[in-house]
Amino acid sequence: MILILEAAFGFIALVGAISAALIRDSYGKLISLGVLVAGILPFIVDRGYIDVAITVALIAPIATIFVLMVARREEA
Amino acid sequence: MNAIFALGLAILVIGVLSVAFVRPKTYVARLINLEIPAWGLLLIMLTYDEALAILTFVAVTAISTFVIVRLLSWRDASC
Amino acid sequence: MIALYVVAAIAVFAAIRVIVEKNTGRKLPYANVLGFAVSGAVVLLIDHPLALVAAAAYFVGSTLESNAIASTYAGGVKR
Amino acid sequence: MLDEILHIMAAAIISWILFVTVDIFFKLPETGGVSGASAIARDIEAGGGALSGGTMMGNIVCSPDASAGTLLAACGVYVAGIPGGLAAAVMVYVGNRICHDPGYAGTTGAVLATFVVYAFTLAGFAATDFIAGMVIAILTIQGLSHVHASRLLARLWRVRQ
Repeated sequence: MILILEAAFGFIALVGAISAALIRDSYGKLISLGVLVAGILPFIVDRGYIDVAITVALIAPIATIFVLMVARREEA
Repeated sequence: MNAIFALGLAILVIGVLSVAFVRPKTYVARLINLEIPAWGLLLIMLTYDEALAILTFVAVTAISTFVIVRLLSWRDASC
Repeated sequence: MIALYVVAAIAVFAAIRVIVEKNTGRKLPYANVLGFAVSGAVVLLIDHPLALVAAAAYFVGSTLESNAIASTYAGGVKR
Repeated sequence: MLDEILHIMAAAIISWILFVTVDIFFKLPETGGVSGASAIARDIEAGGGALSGGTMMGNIVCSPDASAGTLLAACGVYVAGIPGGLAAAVMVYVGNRICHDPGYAGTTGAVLATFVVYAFTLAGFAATDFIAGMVIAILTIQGLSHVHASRLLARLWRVRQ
């Protein structure tokens, strides 16, 4: 990949990781986790593993929904 | 050093530190922070060209999240 | 080639706006812009028929995630 | 270089008109399809926007609409011509069904956008211009300013009524 694009998507992934670590609200944490996945998906595609990219794109929301099952109970 | 490898190491270190020193000391925050080093480790595994290993790792991460969620729901409202 | 730079710049802008915004309900449209930009970048990076499937899978997945977060957030507020 | 930038701007305007027309034609600003869409609309209204425009933005967030159909149809035409665009329409329909939505707006938008993008491909545009243009168009709706965007959408919705 071109260096500028690598820097851009790496910046997105790093920002997602840091904010997911620092934000205290649990919905904000989950949205930041989505930003982290959005940052690392272009790297997977650029290596040529499109099947891995499809699997990651389908499994990441399922893990989020599993976590939401606990977050809903905590909110109530 | 490869850029993907360096990025994966950085995310792994951030995730491990955030799990160790979790800010609101609840189980949910710790569980969400536990997802961060998993993605960092996936990025490191991407450097070594093993597609099947990455697929297995992603699936096992999701299943272990589900297992931990069930485990948390057994303890009642204490979390 | 310039289309890829435009899409990457919009992705960076949307990521910064997601992090800076405080309210959960107003965070989700920015996350939607990020999903559009990344699924466009996936297709622009690799010109292969499976890349279309990957972009559609990522887009539907991110939409489903936003949908689940928004409906849980609505239920939590109403209660 | 400059030519390509002008093409991207023109594609952004064309796809903006296309997906806003289809979305307003299918009455998206009327009700929130799922409960999350109304929550987003309430938050946007609390931030100073208009309610019906906020409902349409919430519907775009919560299920793949004509905007997603336009983007994926442009991707499909770039990858595989007209069959790619129709395959993208099928995928948008499946995504709509996953998200508990009827799926008329997304499928119609995808099929319409396939032919529009293909026609402009014959006229000298590249399909990549439409991908970047659609991302710019969704940025102007959802990304720049929620207050002004929702007021603009509410004014368009009042015109349709």
